[in-house]
Amino acid sequence: MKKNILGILGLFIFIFGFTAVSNENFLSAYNLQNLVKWSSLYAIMGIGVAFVIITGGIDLSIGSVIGLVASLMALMVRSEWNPTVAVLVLIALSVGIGLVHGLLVTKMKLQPFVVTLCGLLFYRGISRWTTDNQSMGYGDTETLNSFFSGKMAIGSFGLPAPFFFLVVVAILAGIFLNRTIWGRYLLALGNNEEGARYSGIGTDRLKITAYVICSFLAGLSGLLFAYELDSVQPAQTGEFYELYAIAAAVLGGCSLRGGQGTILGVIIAAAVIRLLRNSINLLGISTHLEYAIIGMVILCGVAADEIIKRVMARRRTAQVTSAKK
Amino acid sequence: MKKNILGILGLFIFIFGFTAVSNENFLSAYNLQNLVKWSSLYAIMGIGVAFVIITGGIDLSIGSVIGLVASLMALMVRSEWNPTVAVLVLIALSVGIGLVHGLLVTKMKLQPFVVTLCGLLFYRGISRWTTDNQSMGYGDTETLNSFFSGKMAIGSFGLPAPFFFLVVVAILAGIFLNRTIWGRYLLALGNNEEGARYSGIGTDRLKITAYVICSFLAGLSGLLFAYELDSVQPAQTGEFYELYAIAAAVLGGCSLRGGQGTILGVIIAAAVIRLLRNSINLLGISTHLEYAIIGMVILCGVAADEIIKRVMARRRTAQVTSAKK
Amino acid sequence: SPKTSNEGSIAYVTNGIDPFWDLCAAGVHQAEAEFGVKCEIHMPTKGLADQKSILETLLAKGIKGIAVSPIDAENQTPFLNEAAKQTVLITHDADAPKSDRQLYIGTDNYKAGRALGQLIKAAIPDGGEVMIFVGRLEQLNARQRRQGVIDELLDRPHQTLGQVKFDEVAKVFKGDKYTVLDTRTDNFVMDTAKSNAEDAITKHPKLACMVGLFAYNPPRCLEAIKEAGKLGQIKVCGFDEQDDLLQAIKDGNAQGTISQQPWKYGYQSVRVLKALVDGDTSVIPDNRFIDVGYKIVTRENIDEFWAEKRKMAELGAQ
Amino acid sequence: MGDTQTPLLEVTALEKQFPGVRALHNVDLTLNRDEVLAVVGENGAGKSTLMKILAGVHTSDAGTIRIEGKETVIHSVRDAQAQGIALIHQELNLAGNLDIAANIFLGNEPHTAGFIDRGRIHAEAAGHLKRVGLNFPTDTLVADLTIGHQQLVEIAKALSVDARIIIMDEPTSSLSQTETENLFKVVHDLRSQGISIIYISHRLGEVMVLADRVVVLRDGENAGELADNQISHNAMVKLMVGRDLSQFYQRNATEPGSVVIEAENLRTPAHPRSGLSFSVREGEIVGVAGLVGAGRTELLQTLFGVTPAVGGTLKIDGKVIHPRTPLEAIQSGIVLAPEDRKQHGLILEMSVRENASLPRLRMDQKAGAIDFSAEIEVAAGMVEKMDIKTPGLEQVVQYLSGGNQQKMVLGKWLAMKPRLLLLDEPTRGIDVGSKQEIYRLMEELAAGGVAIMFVSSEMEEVLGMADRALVMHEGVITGELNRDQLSEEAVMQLATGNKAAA
Ligand SMILES: Nc1ncnc2c1ncn2[C@@H]1O[C@H](COP(=O)(O)OP(=O)(O)OP(=O)(O)O)[C@@H](O)[C@H]1O
Ligand SMILES: Nc1ncnc2c1ncn2[C@@H]1O[C@H](COP(=O)(O)OP(=O)(O)OP(=O)(O)O)[C@@H](O)[C@H]1O
Ligand SMILES: [Mg+2]
Ligand SMILES: [Mg+2]
Repeated sequence: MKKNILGILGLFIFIFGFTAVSNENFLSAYNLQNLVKWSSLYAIMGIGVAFVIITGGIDLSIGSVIGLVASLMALMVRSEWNPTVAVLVLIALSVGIGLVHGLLVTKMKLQPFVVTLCGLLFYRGISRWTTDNQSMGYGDTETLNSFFSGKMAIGSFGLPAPFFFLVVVAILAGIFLNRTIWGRYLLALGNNEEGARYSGIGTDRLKITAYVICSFLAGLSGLLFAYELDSVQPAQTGEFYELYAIAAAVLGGCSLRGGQGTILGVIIAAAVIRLLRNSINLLGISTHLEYAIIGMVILCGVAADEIIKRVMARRRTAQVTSAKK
Repeated sequence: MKKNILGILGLFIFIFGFTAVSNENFLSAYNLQNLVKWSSLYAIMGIGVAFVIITGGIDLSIGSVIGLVASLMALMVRSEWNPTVAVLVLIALSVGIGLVHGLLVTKMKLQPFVVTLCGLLFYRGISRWTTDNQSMGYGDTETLNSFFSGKMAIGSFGLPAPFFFLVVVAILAGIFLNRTIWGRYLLALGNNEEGARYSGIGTDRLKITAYVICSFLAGLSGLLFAYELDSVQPAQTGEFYELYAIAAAVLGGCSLRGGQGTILGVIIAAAVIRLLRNSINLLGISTHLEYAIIGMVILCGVAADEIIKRVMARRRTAQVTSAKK
Repeated sequence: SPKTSNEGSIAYVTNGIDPFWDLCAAGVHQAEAEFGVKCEIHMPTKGLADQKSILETLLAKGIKGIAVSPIDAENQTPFLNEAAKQTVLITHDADAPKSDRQLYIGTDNYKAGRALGQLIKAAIPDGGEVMIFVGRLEQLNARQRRQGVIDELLDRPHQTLGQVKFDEVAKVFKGDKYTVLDTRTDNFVMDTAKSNAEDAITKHPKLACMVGLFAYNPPRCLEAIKEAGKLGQIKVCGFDEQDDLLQAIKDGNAQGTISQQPWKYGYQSVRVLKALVDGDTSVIPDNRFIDVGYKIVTRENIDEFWAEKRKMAELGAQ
Repeated sequence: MGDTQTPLLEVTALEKQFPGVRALHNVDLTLNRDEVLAVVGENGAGKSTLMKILAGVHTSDAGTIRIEGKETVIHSVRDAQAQGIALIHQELNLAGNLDIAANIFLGNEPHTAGFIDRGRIHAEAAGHLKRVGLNFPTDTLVADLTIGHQQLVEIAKALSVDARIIIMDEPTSSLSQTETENLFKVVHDLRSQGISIIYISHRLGEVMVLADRVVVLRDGENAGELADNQISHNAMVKLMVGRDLSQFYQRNATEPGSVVIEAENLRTPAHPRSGLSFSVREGEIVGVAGLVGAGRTELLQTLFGVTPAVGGTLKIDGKVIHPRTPLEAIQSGIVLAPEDRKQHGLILEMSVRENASLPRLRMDQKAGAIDFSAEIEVAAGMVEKMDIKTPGLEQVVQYLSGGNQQKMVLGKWLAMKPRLLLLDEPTRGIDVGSKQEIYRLMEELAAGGVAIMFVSSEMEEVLGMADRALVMHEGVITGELNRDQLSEEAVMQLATGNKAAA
């Protein structure tokens, strides 16, 4: 398992080193704080979708769920809901969305791609409709603001709130996936669903859990993004994020065929994607080239990973053979 | 196979009837011409991605390929290339893109989702960069204009050029898929790649062909869209189209697990998606709700299809029982 | 038919979905009440293809008048001419001067850009480094605004709208006092908008002023500055009228903004369409251009402006 | 413990219906304490379905299940586990991405509050592995094991559950003699510990050795029962197929013709250091014997171009070839009926017609167009010649019984008129009737001048069908036995790497 991380870690170190050498300001506290903040936000989404990907599914609705949660939060703030209640209601909504996805996938046997593609369209539509597509802010909810987007000073370095969320989410996710029976069941069912079922594992329930985790983390990200940006554009907030989340998960070692994934890998991959952007901006590369570079680097990363795996497999074969002699 | 089409055909007839009754102008020649035109454009993309989906793959880069081809065409027109040469070069480029996707998927064994996601980012970046992200037109290339977006009058009804392209593409695709050995091989490998390989089928070459067909049709769509809209926005043209194309393919009976698909189904599904939009606009429903409605209808369509399939399976069971008595 | 139907006899078509357009919608509603017409509002989701098919549908429906903000005016001209044959057609926000549209309701974005340039000069009278942030540079209004800002800061001569020459993107422009560093685009992705601002602060420690050309850009700049602890140190100037920006102007954290008073687009469009549909051509001025102008909003007039915006926002939400 | 008179398990009037198939009708079954009960029947007789119902994978449509006289409903695998029923499935159901220990305890991990007790899992797994005779570290990934080894892991998994009824659905289908004998020991052990076993196998020889009683199913219904002293090969066959099957192996070797295939120092990627040399002649049937993991499958796959050779030469009819893909191999006249027929042999979701014609399409095409009439002719001819039981040419292959599926795998190659036919475990999981037909076909083909190489883990089959046998051990051909040298002892000696005996 550990091998999966090597490629992406190498990529991270390479870009990090390259940018640090090329631009003196890269290592400034302010820049690193921002890098940590955005990486954390992306990583939380990535971890969510990683669970779904491990079951062999996919979730394209993440960005729209983020937009919906951010939009509704703004509406609620405006209607002077109690902030805590609003947050709880929205978290419950996210969980509900995941539940619906899970039920449609397991009980109705619809394809995850289709279910969540419809979700992508539907939640976006609902965001626009309920808010009349007005951008809104979160003006006066100061406690929530510092909870979701505050900073904790450690020397001159201010650790951003999303980072703490990430730490909690990552630890829980890591424990869940690697130390508990449910995590193991998830890995097993992602590899061989029938086999898992024959072993007495409630595969449907676990799959639903994966979708719930994913939507829950998308909803949480929605709140974090909302308070980070302090504003929501119902038609735009979160658009396209699912692709970044999936890219992070896959680059971080999840196979879309299911059954494989590490939390640490996803986090590093999310950091790589954000780092790339930061680097492009700091190096003053044309803003128009940004997408082209990100696409190219991800592809190279994945290809390098594949090549490393193959070389290792060949070496393993050679070892087995020589061991037998 | 025929059963797969029933659900979507029913949906089409229902929305068509409903809109025709609700709005008197729906059946006007002008409106139907436009409906035919847009449906044809979507269907051509859908047919392309259907080939890839049949192999069990996916292509997320369609929209970006459309944007790239449309952008480069505009650049070439501006630099006064010979229009025919420009078209041929761009078609060759599309084929080349498909070839690269296919090679990466088969020889490098990278996941189609990842390869084409990187393509999505990369080609979009290249479009923006080469054009400096400026909107451009296709001013003086009159022959190409009438070739790609002219109309042929049949009584008061003007059949739009994309429709003729669709007819040719659909007939060729239908023959290829259902009448030639390669179509059969494609279906076989989509169902069981290893099994197909053991039967002496050159699976890699066929898969590459599928990606080539898909990118080729995306490139063709790029030209059709370009001349239909007479303008290109490098950062925007074609954005999101891959999702509509995939939705059309899936709604039209392709399974993302591979091995299944009908050309006719894809065409009808593309028409349903366009029809929905037309209907929403004609009925004057809030544009903010548009996405929500499309998402909901696709989901219902897919769910209804699944239910029909189940009922049929159950009926089959019942028949066997009574036959045995 | 569905409850949400807003079927009307005239239509107001935007170039996309943006809060800006919802403020325009406020003007539409205002005029609807005043002139007793019903106006459909259509916002194409994804670009030109969407806009075209919406226009086609409206024509199919036999709509009596359309006000449209063309996405690519120059190349859409033939199609707009087709439309003008079938209905009363006017343009708003962006013009298609070579088309047969009856008239254009809008502002001169180049001039507005120059006004923004003057705001910047007022913000950093001693000169310094300026950086521009925008959603997309392919939109004509974005390019015009940007050019206006650059020309003003470099004290270049005035250009005429419609013949503006645009400078390339990845280039630094150095004037006597002011340096325009770079223009970063974010494709309407909010986190990119913010991180672009952050990265600019990181990269250019001597940055003196951040300029946001689209509504959501200035607030993102403000947040980045605030988190960098440089509030007041780096000035902010912008376009449009998002609440966060208005608040910052009020608090003295931003210099000011250029508002196009979007509701005026909506209001004027409906007023003119209604008249034209009724056969009253007296609303057409000789130069076929109704300039709704722009408003320079600074600390002086912020309260009055904000009050009006609030009123309009409420109306737009109906 | 309790009343010894009431049977441990009693199933009455069980019914089960699948879409389009009535799998079980009015089936009764009793299992006593300390008993090894064999259940036999042709492919598709309903054996696995019955067992899956007992294990909670399927639910029955009607009928009752009593355990120790108490009526019990089994709705889920968990229910079955709670009743102490463990099933070793016919198909492998392991998670390849997990290690051996994780697989053995999958669904039954010792845990506290959900946290897996890893130490215990690995410690206990090692014990279970030892019992089934598998010498791998418990943290070996299951994906790295051969099918045979995976099957041993499945067996270990069933042992790990504290069960009183263990059902084994064709546990030996991928096992060779040694592993099978090891399993027999395990079964005897279990019975002596008071655990009852239901044992399903198409290898009737095993049934005779192991079973205390035999229940026979036919077409989803009870066809009869044989008590300990009645069990014989013929009696079982008669109940299964409803008639006598005489003369099981009918190899009448004729003088072989010219050399068809000749390998010299051929090196497979799995065992790149050992060169394999052998030849097969026209009309010859050569068996390849060896233990699980000896490299036999690899050898056939290399000949067929699936895993291209890494060295050595291969000649067909004297001409040197280097097959790099199955297509190239087929074009040189080499065809393979693979070991894993569901994964490699057939396109399960396609019809009989489409499967039958798949390799031949290329030959009957007209400018790429499928010749539909030729296709139907080929398929119909094959169904008739191979006597494949199917309701029609459009039947989806998935719904055919295992034996008929295997006949399809063979059949689709016969139309290609191969020079060399490679068969990997040709009768794995196939009932006696179908087995006999497959032997008859091999015989016919050999008589027609085809060279045949077949891999088999079933000793009887090798002894009965081979004109000559190659025996492999850890990737090396340890010896070659002519028909008059062929004996169980000779094969076993070579298969365990003991060259001296040859
Ligand atoms: N899930 C299923 N769906 C539909 N039909 C099924 C299913 N499982 C089994 N069948 C059918 O039920 C019948 C009994 O199958 P079963 O697997 O029980 O036979 P079996 O006796 O175990 O045969 P074999 O010896 O080949 O393993 C067959 O006709 C089979 O095709
Ligand atoms: N996927 C794999 N990964 C690692 N090693 C493998 C793999 N497949 C096979 N091997 C090794 O290759 C060798 C040959 O395996 P092969 O399947 O060819 O044996 P076999 O004699 O055909 O056995 P069986 O009777 O199980 O078919 C074995 O030592 C096995 O451990
Ligand atoms: Mg069975
Ligand atoms: Mg084998």
